[in-house]
Amino acid sequence: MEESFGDLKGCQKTYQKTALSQYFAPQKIEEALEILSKYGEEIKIIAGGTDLLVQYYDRLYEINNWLDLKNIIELKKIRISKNQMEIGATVTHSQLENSEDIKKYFPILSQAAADIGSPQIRNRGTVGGNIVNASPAGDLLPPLMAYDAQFKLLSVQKEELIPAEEFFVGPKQTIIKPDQLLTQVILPLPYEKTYDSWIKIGKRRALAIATITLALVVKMAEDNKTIKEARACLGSVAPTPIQIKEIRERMIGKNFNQLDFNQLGQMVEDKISPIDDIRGTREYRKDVAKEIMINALEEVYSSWWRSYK
Amino acid sequence: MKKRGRGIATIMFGFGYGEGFPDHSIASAEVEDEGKILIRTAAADVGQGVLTVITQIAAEVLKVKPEVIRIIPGDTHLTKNSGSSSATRQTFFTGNAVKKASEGLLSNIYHYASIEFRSNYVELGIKDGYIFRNDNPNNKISYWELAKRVKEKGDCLKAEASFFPHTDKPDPKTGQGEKVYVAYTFVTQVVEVEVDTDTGIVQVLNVYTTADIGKAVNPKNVEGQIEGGTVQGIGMALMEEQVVKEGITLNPDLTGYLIPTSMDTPLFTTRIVENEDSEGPFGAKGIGEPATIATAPAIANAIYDATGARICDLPITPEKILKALKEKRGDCKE
Amino acid sequence: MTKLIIELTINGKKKKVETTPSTRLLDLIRDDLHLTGTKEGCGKGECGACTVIMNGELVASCLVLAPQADGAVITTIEGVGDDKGLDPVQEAFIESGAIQCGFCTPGMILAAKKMLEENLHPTEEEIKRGISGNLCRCTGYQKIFDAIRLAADRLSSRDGGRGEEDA
Amino acid sequence: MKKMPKEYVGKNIFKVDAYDKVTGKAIYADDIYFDDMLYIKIKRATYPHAYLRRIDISKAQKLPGVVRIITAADIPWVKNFGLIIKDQPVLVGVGQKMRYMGDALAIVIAESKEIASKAVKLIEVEVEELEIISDPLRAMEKDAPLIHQDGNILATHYLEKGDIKKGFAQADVVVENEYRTSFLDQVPLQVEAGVGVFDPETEIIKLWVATQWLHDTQADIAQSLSLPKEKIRIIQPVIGGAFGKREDISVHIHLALAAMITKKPVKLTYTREESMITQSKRHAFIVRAKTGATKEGYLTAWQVEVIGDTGAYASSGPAVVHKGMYHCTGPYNVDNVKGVAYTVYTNNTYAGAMRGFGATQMAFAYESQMDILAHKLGIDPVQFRLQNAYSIGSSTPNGQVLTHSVGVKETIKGAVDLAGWEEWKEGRL
Repeated sequence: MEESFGDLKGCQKTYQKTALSQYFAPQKIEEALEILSKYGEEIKIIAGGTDLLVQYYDRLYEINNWLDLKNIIELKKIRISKNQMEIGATVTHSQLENSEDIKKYFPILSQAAADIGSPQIRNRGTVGGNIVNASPAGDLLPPLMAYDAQFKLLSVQKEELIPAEEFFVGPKQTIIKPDQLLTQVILPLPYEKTYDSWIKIGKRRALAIATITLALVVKMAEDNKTIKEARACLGSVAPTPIQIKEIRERMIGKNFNQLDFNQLGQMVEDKISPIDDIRGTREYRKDVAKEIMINALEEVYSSWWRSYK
Repeated sequence: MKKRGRGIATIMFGFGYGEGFPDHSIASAEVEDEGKILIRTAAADVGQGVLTVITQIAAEVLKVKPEVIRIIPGDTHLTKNSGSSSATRQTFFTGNAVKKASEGLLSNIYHYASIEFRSNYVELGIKDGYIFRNDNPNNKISYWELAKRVKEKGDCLKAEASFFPHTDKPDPKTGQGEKVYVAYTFVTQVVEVEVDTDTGIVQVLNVYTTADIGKAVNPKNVEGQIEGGTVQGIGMALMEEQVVKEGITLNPDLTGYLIPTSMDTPLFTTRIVENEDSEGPFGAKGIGEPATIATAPAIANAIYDATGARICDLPITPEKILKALKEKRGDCKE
Repeated sequence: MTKLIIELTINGKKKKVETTPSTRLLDLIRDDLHLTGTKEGCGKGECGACTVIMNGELVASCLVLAPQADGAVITTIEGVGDDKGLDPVQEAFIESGAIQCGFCTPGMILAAKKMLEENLHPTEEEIKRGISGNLCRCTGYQKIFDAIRLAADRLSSRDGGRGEEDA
Repeated sequence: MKKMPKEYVGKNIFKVDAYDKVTGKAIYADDIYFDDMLYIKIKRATYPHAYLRRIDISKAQKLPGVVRIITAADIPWVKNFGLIIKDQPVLVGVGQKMRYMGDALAIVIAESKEIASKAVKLIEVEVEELEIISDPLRAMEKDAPLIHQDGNILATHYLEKGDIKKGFAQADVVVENEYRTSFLDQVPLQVEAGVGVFDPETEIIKLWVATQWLHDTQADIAQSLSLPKEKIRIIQPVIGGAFGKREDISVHIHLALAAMITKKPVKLTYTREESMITQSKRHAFIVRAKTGATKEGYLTAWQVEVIGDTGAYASSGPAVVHKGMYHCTGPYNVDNVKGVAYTVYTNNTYAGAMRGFGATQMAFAYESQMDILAHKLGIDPVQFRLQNAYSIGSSTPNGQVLTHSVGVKETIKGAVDLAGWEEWKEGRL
């Protein structure tokens, strides 16, 4: 076999065609899209590697072609543009955890990022990776869904904006096509009167894959009395992260004192159909879903009450 | 709701292989060149610190600084059997073998030094690797100089010893025997937990330990054994389980098999009880295994104290606690 | 298999290494550079034994592809301390009895060092969180916390308590 | 008795190996490299309980970079190994049984880890599946298929002291419960690894590989390979934790064979997954305990039945399970004790030594029993333990009379004192 030596910073043209595997590390999104359009399913995209290298442990050689996003600076940015927050796909969990803007506008996204794995994992793992990996237990997914995130998918042909709720179709399955690249997560900037709560239940206090997670975001109307929007999203209770739509219907237009937290908790318990697995039984997840929903409501209520006073 | 509770557990552990097994350790000590004393042992230091323990014992007996002691790594062709680094036996067995070998070497040193100094043994003093007559401490000779002179006489400064305590094989019909284990270590732990009754999650807050280990050769390392053993016990009590279904392990990695992290560690308060009347070296017994034994039952008892839920199968997962609370079950019966 | 040449700065030295796309940074460090202080305990980023500092960040080298480290600046345990002596964190680990089998120690020391570079006055909780990606099966962590506290005290008194501004 | 102060014993001397460990200089088995070293991977069982009917290595052998693949057919002279009973095959041959997922079928030796790993996947295996016995209670049933020919109950041990009937007759309160513990992995941070070199001049096989007991491991390798002991030299590298897991043979014999046959330096390092599936576990115990006490809170009788799931091979299983039983009363005076302990084969990963060696599982049972009894009797759990605890002259379940060094009461008083037990109790009232 002929050996070929590549310049990682460049693109495919520096490689010889006889090589069995290719490693691309382009600097521009457009170049990445070109490579994707050419290789489609025959290439693996790598960002932080914290999922991919685990999945391919002891068999990395099975991957022939790599597209490394590390040189695309554009994808590493967090910025506010007009009324929305744009988070680049390769923004790391550490960046999310520490970003002042994220902490200010999307506190539970920051908290969820802080709850992921360990410092080593947070430093490498990315928001985009968490999304496209589409684990039912992906920690960032319920908060993103609760904040009404949209995902920007690019291909050579077109640009699409997909709401988080339409993106996930099954465990580790999404609607993203092999020639598409997730480039950005777009979140509408919230109103001032937004209250939220994040709860993660794991089997130990660090390095834990979630047994169950809950993100609750409640937005009040101008009067700060009437609930204008409420989204309760859960992870690890279904094949994909889910929103309990009935909660939204039940809460919108109400005041807090018109709500029965216990009943809302029961509603969450009734609407989910988790499975038994190594991290928890179905019964446990249902029981705990109810309890953490009540706890989340209490937390949201008390932060609302503090601001209301 | 978060509820706190405390539980106690007291354990015993008969250490050494015992039961009539020919359990023994062999070690040797010799004065070697370049200012070192060489200890040969095959005892495996798996992290517990046996090499440090025997360094301290040899240094104590031979009256030299610990830096003087050199231990060769275990090698089947350079060392003799020192038994297993298991059964909590190395401090007791190899510690004794090294102590006896060091004593043998020391007596050789006395023997040849008394020839050099033309004295009786009682007139000799020893300090930091030097031998001198008490009436004239300035006239001294080092172990290494002495070794040279001994070598010229065709002998060497070396001693080998073994420790081979007797135990009895228990009667196969009744398990009865006069001396089944060489000795017993005792440990008591009081554990304080906080149980979240909404989620069943248990956090171990405080662990208070007292251990009767005869004598701590190295107190800080004994504490380290206790803390490490306790955290393994926390794992056993609350999260560790290799799940095998139909012969297949469902969680064969550290993502699925959880051991405690730094975040799962409690605060430790430890007191070592020393009575020094064991047959171990300087009165020492073993702590390796006993360090882990009391923790799981103490946690189970603490969870009961906190919540009234009695769980009789390990690990005590959040599921089991919630289920027991839901069924208001205070005993083992499912 | 395609071969690539990558360049990295490891423990202050520039190195050019031939590697392949499916080589992990961990393999490159151990098998090619023979810096065997970096250990593999699980290969899945769960144990921290393979921890190195890459471009100023703590990473699990088992979850980084070698070509991803092209151009990177990396510190392994062999780059901690210098000819003059041990790093204060290493000294504190020895003095506090934080060493047992030693297999987690290189990664643990790098995690501790990195944490103290960012925060010279960590709380107990911050210490625990700072090393939460590094499993230790022997010590029960307590002596490691003690070591980090000791190193923090020494480092902060050494630079007159200005540590945090300096970091 | 006044003790002379000591110079070094009782002092916090720094660990003698600490410097090497904080600097990364300590050399563990996997840190050893030789030029032209070959890498080994093991093809493992494909079913937990099955006859191997065919093994085809032809595709694997053709892979460039594969140096040699060893199957049982190549080494008919090799004998089984094992800590107490030699029941573990080095390689399962055609017509023989695989008894758990860790059984080795072939040793693949290649120029790189990657090639070895690819080659393992190219080995084709056909098996005749048998009933999988994963539950020791099923294994003990009369109609259960036999995992080893002499029966699924590998060992039965008994304990009898005093008169158990009389003891229960004297009791005012009796509690009876079943306790269960699960399989645990020791999880030493370092996985199994080793390097082997064959010296053609001396015909000695040198192995750098961790073991908790050098000479015992040497003996087992030598008997398995039918070699004199001195032909096996083990040099202990630094060991990355053990906790019982390094008592058993792991990489050792495979390494020795590969070194002998290829005459090249060879390295074998497990993955964590391989380590967990292949190497010993803490036994899962079922303990049925029945304990009697008088209303004044004195223990009168203690009866146990212990079932230890030892998995596919004996390892130190029989010793673990009965040692557990021998500790069934904890450090408490009980005149009447009766017990039976069964060590049972299943198709699970074999169980062996882990910190506490059966006594750990048993303590969960006896200290739970003590707590349950204390609450039933309305006695403070500390007081209940103190009044039953051993002192000089006490006799263990084995009938061993303790003549010295019995500090159990001091430990109870000490822990309670450290914890402020009384204040805590008052604070709660």
